[in-house]
Amino acid sequence: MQMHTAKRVEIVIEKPLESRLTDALNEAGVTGYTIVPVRGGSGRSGPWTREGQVGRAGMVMIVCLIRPERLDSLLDAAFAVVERHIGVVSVTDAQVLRAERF
Amino acid sequence: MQMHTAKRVEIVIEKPLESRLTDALNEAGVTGYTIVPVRGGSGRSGPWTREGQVGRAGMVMIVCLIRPERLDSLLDAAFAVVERHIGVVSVTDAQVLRAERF
Amino acid sequence: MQMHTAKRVEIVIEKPLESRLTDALNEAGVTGYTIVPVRGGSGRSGPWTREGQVGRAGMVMIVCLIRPERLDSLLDAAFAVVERHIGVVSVTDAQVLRAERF
Amino acid sequence: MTEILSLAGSNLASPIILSFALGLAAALARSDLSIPEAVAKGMSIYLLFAIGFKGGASVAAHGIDSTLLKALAAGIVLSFGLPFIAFALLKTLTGMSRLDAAAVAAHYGSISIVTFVAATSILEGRGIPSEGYMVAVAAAMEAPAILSALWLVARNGKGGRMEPGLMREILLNGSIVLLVGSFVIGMVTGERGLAEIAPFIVTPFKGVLCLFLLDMGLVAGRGLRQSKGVLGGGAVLFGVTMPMIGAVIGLGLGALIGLSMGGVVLLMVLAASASYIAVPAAMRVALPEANPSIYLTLSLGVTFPFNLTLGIPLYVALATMMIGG
Amino acid sequence: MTEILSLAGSNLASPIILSFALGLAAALARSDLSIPEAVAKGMSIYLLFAIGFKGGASVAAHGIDSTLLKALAAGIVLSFGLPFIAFALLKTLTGMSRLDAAAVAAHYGSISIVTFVAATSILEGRGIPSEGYMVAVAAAMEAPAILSALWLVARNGKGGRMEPGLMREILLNGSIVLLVGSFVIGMVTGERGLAEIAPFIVTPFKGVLCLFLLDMGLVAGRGLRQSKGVLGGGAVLFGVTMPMIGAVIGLGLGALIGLSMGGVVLLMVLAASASYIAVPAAMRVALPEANPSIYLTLSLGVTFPFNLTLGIPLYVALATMMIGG
Amino acid sequence: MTEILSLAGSNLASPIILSFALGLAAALARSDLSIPEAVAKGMSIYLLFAIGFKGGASVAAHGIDSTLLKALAAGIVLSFGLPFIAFALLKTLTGMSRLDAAAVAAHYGSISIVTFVAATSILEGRGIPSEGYMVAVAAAMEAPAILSALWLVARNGKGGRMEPGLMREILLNGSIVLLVGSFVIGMVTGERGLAEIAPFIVTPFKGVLCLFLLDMGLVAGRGLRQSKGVLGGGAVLFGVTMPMIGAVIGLGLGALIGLSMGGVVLLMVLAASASYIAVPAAMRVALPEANPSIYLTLSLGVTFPFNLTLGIPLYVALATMMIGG
Ligand SMILES: Nc1ncnc2c1ncn2[C@@H]1O[C@H](COP(=O)(O)O)[C@@H](O)[C@H]1O
Ligand SMILES: Nc1ncnc2c1ncn2[C@@H]1O[C@H](COP(=O)(O)O)[C@@H](O)[C@H]1O
Ligand SMILES: Nc1ncnc2c1ncn2[C@@H]1O[C@H](COP(=O)(O)O)[C@@H](O)[C@H]1O
Ligand code: NA
Ligand code: NA
Ligand code: NA
Repeated sequence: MQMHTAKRVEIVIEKPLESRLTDALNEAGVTGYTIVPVRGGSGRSGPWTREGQVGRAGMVMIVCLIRPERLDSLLDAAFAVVERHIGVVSVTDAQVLRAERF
Repeated sequence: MQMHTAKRVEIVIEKPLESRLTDALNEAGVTGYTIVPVRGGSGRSGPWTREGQVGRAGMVMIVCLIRPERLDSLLDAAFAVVERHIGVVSVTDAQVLRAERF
Repeated sequence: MQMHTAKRVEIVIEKPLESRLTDALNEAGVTGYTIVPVRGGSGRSGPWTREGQVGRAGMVMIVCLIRPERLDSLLDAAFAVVERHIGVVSVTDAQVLRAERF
Repeated sequence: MTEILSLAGSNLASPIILSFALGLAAALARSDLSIPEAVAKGMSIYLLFAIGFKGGASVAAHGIDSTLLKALAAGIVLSFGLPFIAFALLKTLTGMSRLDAAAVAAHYGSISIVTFVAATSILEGRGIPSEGYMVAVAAAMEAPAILSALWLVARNGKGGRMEPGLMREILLNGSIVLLVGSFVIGMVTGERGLAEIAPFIVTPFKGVLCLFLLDMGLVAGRGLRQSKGVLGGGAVLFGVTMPMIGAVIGLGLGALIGLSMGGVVLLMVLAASASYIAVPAAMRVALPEANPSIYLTLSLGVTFPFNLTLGIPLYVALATMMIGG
Repeated sequence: MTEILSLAGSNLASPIILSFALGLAAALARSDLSIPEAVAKGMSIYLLFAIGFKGGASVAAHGIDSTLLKALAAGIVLSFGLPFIAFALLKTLTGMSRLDAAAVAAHYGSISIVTFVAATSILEGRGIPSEGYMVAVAAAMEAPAILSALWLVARNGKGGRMEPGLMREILLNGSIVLLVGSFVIGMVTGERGLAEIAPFIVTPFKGVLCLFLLDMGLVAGRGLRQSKGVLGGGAVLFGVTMPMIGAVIGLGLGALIGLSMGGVVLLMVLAASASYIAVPAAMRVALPEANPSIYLTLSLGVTFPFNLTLGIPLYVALATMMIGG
Repeated sequence: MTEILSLAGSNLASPIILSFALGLAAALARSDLSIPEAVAKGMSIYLLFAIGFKGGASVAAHGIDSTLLKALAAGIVLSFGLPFIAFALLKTLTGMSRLDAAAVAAHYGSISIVTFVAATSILEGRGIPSEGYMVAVAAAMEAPAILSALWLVARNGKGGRMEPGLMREILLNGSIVLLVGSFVIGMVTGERGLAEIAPFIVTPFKGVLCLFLLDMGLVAGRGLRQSKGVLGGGAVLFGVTMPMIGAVIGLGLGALIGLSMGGVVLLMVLAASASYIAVPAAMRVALPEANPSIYLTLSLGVTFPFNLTLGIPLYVALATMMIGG
C-alpha cells in the first residue's frame, strides 16, 4: 500500500482555548485535525480529573496529521496560542494513506 | 527493559463503520486494538463537534499495535473499509513491552 | 521553532489500576501525563465496549512525554503495575516544544 | 383561516416550541450553551420509552381496533412510496445529484419521532383523542424508505449496495426496538402497569420534552451555521413543500382506512416528518458518497422546525376541516 | 405451589421485569440499543440515594428497632460465611481453578443492590412492610466477602495479596458511601425531609428502575453473547443453586433474630444475590489472574436474572409459609 | 441571636445541606464516589432552566414591578463595584500577587447561581415571597465583574488584555443564555405554561438540588484536598469576610430601591456569593498566568460552603431585623 511521509502533531490544551487554537490552525492553513477528550492529567500545575469538574473546564487533545513542509507554520500558529497557557505540544514522524487528503 | 519493534496504526473513522472495521481487522488476524472516543474534528467535509450530535453519529479513533510484518495485511483490511468513507489512517514506528501479546 | 527530543509512552490499562499506576509514576519522578478515556477495545481477553459497563470498569489510556534518559525508570515503574494485569505499553520517538516543562 | 392562525399562535407560545426557539437562537448567536451528548441520548431514550409504553397501555385499555393492521399497512406504503415523490420533486426543484437526491428522499419517507411526540402532546393539550397504536405505525415507517432510496440509486447502476448486515442493523436499530418493546410492555401490563410508572413517564413528560427540544434547537442551529450555503432556494422550498404533500397523502389514506381525527393527524405528521437519526446513520453506510450536510440540514434545519411551528397546527386544522372533530 | 406460580406470574408481568427482558432480548438480537454509561451511572446514583434516604427516614419514623444490631451482625456473618459454601459448591459442581472459584465465591457473599431494590419494590406492591434499616445491612454486606475470598486464595499460597490501600478503597467505594450517607441523611431529616424530596425520590422511583433494568438487561445480554461457552453446565447450575442456599440460610438467620416477614425476605434476597459492581472491581486489583468473564457472566447473566424473575417470588412464598404474613 | 442559631440549625439539618456535607466528607475521605460530568452538567441545565422559568412565570403573574429596572441597575453596580473592595481587602489580608488578587476579585463580583437557588429554596420553605425577576438580576451580575478585574490588571500594565471575542463569549455563555432565555419563556407562557411543566420543573426540584449539591460537595472536597496549602489564613479569612461585606452592601442597596424582604435577601446572596463557572473559564483565557487553584479553592472550597451553611440563614436574619418580615 502506498504511504506518504507526514508529521503527527499532538497538542494538549485547556478547553477554553480550544476554539482559539482551531481558529489559529485554520488561519495557518491546517484544516485537518481530530479532537480527543481528556479525562485528567498531571503537570506542573498539579493533577486533575474530569469527573464533576465545576469551574475547571478541563483539557482536550488535538491530533493533526500534516505534510512535513507545513510543520513550521503549524507550530508557529499553535505556539502563539499555547505560549501563555497550560499545555503540551509534541511531534512524531508518521506515514499516511491517501495523501490527497492533506 | 526488553522492547520489541512494532507499528502503531491510528485510524479515524465514522462511528457507523466501527463494527465493520473491527470485523475486517479480526478477519485480517488483528485482534488487538483500542478504541478512543473523538469529540470533534475537521477535514475536507468541514468541522464538527460531538455535543448534541443528532443524526451525525460522529467519529472514533482506533489504535492498533502490531508486529511490523503484519502491517500490510492490516492496511489492506482497513483500506477496504475506509476507502469510500470519511476517515484517516496513519502509521508510526513504535516499541512495545511484552511482545508475546501481539 | 526549537524542538527537543523526547519519548512518548502510551499505556493502556484497566481503570481500577489507574491510581496505582499514576502513584507509581509519581514515585518514579514522572509528574507529567495525560489520561484519555477508552471506549472499548479488544485483546487476548476478548472484545469489550464501554456503553453500560456494569461491573467491568473499562480501560484508560495514559500518555507520557518524557526526556529519553528517564524512559527506563518510567518503564520499570509502569511494568511493576501492569505486569500481572491486562494492559499494553508502547513507546514512540517524539519531539516536544518547551522542554523546560519535562 | 383565522382559526388556523390562532391555533398556530397558541402553539407558538407553548413552552415546547419556545424551548426549541431558544436553542436555535443560542446556536445561531454562537453561545456555548450545549447539552451533553449522553444527557441528550438519555432524554431521547426516556421519550421513546414513555411514548411507546403509553401507546401500548392505551391499546390495552381500548382493545385492538380493527384498523390497526390497516394503519400499519398504510404507514408502510407511505414509507415506501413517499421517497419516489420526494425524489421527483427534488429533481424538479433542485440541481442535486441523483445520489444526494436519493439520500434526501429516504429521509422524507421515514419519520421523525420527536415531531410525532410533539404532535401527540398538542393533541392531548386540545383534548383530541387518538389511537394508541399509532406509535407502532411510527416504528413500522422508519425503515422501508431506505430500501426505496437504495433502489432509486441501484436503478442507475450507481453503487448504493445493500451491505451485508445493513438490513438487520436498520430493523434492529435502537429506536425501533425501544419503541416497539415498550409498546409491547405497555400492552402487556396495561393500565395497572401505567399507573405504577405514570409519575415517571406521564407527569414530567412535557418538561423533559422542553429540554429535549432545547437541544434539538441547538443542534439544528449549529447545523444551519456550519452548512451555510449548502442549500439553495430550491432545496429550502422542497423542505417545506414535501411535508405538506406528505401530510395531504397521509390525510387521504388515514380517512380511507377510517382512523379517528386524532389518528389521521398523527398519520399526517408521520408522513410529513423527515428522519434525522436512523436514516442518516444508514446512509453513511450504504451511500457514503452522498453529502450528509445536505440531508441533515434539510431534515433538521428546515423541515423539523417547519413541522414543529407551522406544520402541526396546519395539519390539525386541515383534518378538522376535512373529517370534522 | 399454585400460589407461588401465580405470584411469579404477576411478578413476571410487571413493567420492571419486562424492561429487563426487553434489554436482554435487544442485546441477544444484537440491536444497537444502548444507554450511555453516564446516564446509567446517574440512574444508579439516583437509586442508591433514594433507597438509602427512604430507609433512613423510615428508621426515623419507627425508631431504631432492638434488632438493628442483630441484623447487621447477621448480614456480616452471611457475607463472611457464604463464600466458603460457594467455594465448596463450585469445587463440587465445576472444574474451575481455585483462583476463579475464590473470585466467584466473593461475589456470592456480597450483594446486588438492584436485586434488593427490586425486592423492596415488590414488597411494597404487595403491601408487606419491612425494616427501614435493611439498607444499612445491605451496605454492611458488601465488603466482608472479599476478605474471605482472599483468605481462601492465600491459604493456598497463591498470591491474592491484600494490596495496600485496597481495604480502604473497598470500604469507601462509592456505592457504600452513598447508601450509608443517604441513610444517615434520611434518619437525620426524617419524615419532614422525606416529604420535601419525595416527588423526586419516591413517586418516579419505579419508572427510573424500569429504565435502569433495561440497561441491566442490555449489559447482561451483551455479556452472555460475548462469553458464550465460558460457563459449563455445572457453573450455570451453581448460579441458580447458590442463591437458593443463601436464601434458606438467610431465612433461618432472619427468623432467629426476629425480623419481620418483610425483613426476612430482604435478608434472604441479600444472601441470595451476587455482587456485580464492587466485587469485580476489587477482584481486578487483588486477583487479576482470575478470569472476569466467569464471575461477571455468572453473577450478571445467570444469578441476577434468576433472582429477579423466579427467585424473589420464591423467597416471598417461602417466608410466607415459614413465618406467616 | 438565638433565632439566628435556630434558623441556622434547621437549615443545617435540611437534606440539601446534608447532601453537600456528604459529598464533601466522601471526597475528603478519598472515596471514589463521583457523579459523571455529563450528569452533573445535565442537572445544572435543569436547575437553570427551572429557576429561570419559574422567575419568568412569577413576573407574568404579578406584573413587572417598577423596581425591576432599579434592581437590575443595583445588580450591575454591585458586580462592577465589589471586585474593587475585594481587591483592596485581598491586598490587606494576603500577600497575593496583583494578578491573582484581581482574578479572585472578579469571582466575588460575579455570582454563584447554586447559592442563589439554595436561598430561593430556603425562602420558599419559610414562606417568604420574593420578586420573580431576581433571576434576571442574577444573570445581569455574571459578567461586569470580569471587566473590573481586567481593568485592575491593565492599570498595572500587566497583560490581561481583552482578547477579541472574549466579551461576546462571556455575555453569551451557556448559563446566562439559559437563565435569561427560560426567564423569557416563563414570562411569555405565564402561569399556564408553568402548569404544563410544573411536574418536571417544580415538584422534583428540591430532590435534584440535593444530588447536585452532593456533586458540588465532591468537587469542593477534591479541590480542597488537591490544593492543600495553597491558601494561607489570610485568604481563608477573606473567603468568609468578603461575602458578609457583600451581603451588607446588598442589604443597603436592596432596601434603598424598595425590594421586598425576600428580594433583599436574594440580592444579599448574589452579592455575597462568588462565581465558580463563568468567571474561572474567562480567567483562563484573559489572565492565564493567574493561578486557578487559588480562585477555585477560595470560591468553591471556602465561600460556597460558608454561604450555604451559615451565610444564608445569617442574611435572612439580618434582613428580617433590618426590614422586618
Ligand atoms: N510530560 C507530559 N506528558 C503528557 N502530558 C502532559 C505532560 N505535561 C503536562 N501534560 C498535560 O498538560 C496538562 C497541563 O500541564 P502543565 O501545564 O504542566 O500543568 C496536564 O494536566 C497534562 O494533561
Ligand atoms: N489531517 C488530519 N489530521 C487529523 N485528523 C484528520 C485529518 N483530516 C481529517 N481528519 C479527521 O477525519 C475526519 C473526517 O475527515 P474528512 O474525511 O477529511 O472530512 C475529520 O473530522 C477529522 O476528525
Ligand atoms: N495490539 C494492541 N493494540 C492496541 N491495543 C491493544 C492491543 N492489545 C490489547 N490492547 C488493549 O488492551 C486491552 C486489554 O488487552 P488484553 O490484555 O490483550 O486483553 C484491550 O481491550 C485493548 O484495549
Ligand atoms: Na415522512
Ligand atoms: Na449474597
Ligand atoms: Na458576588
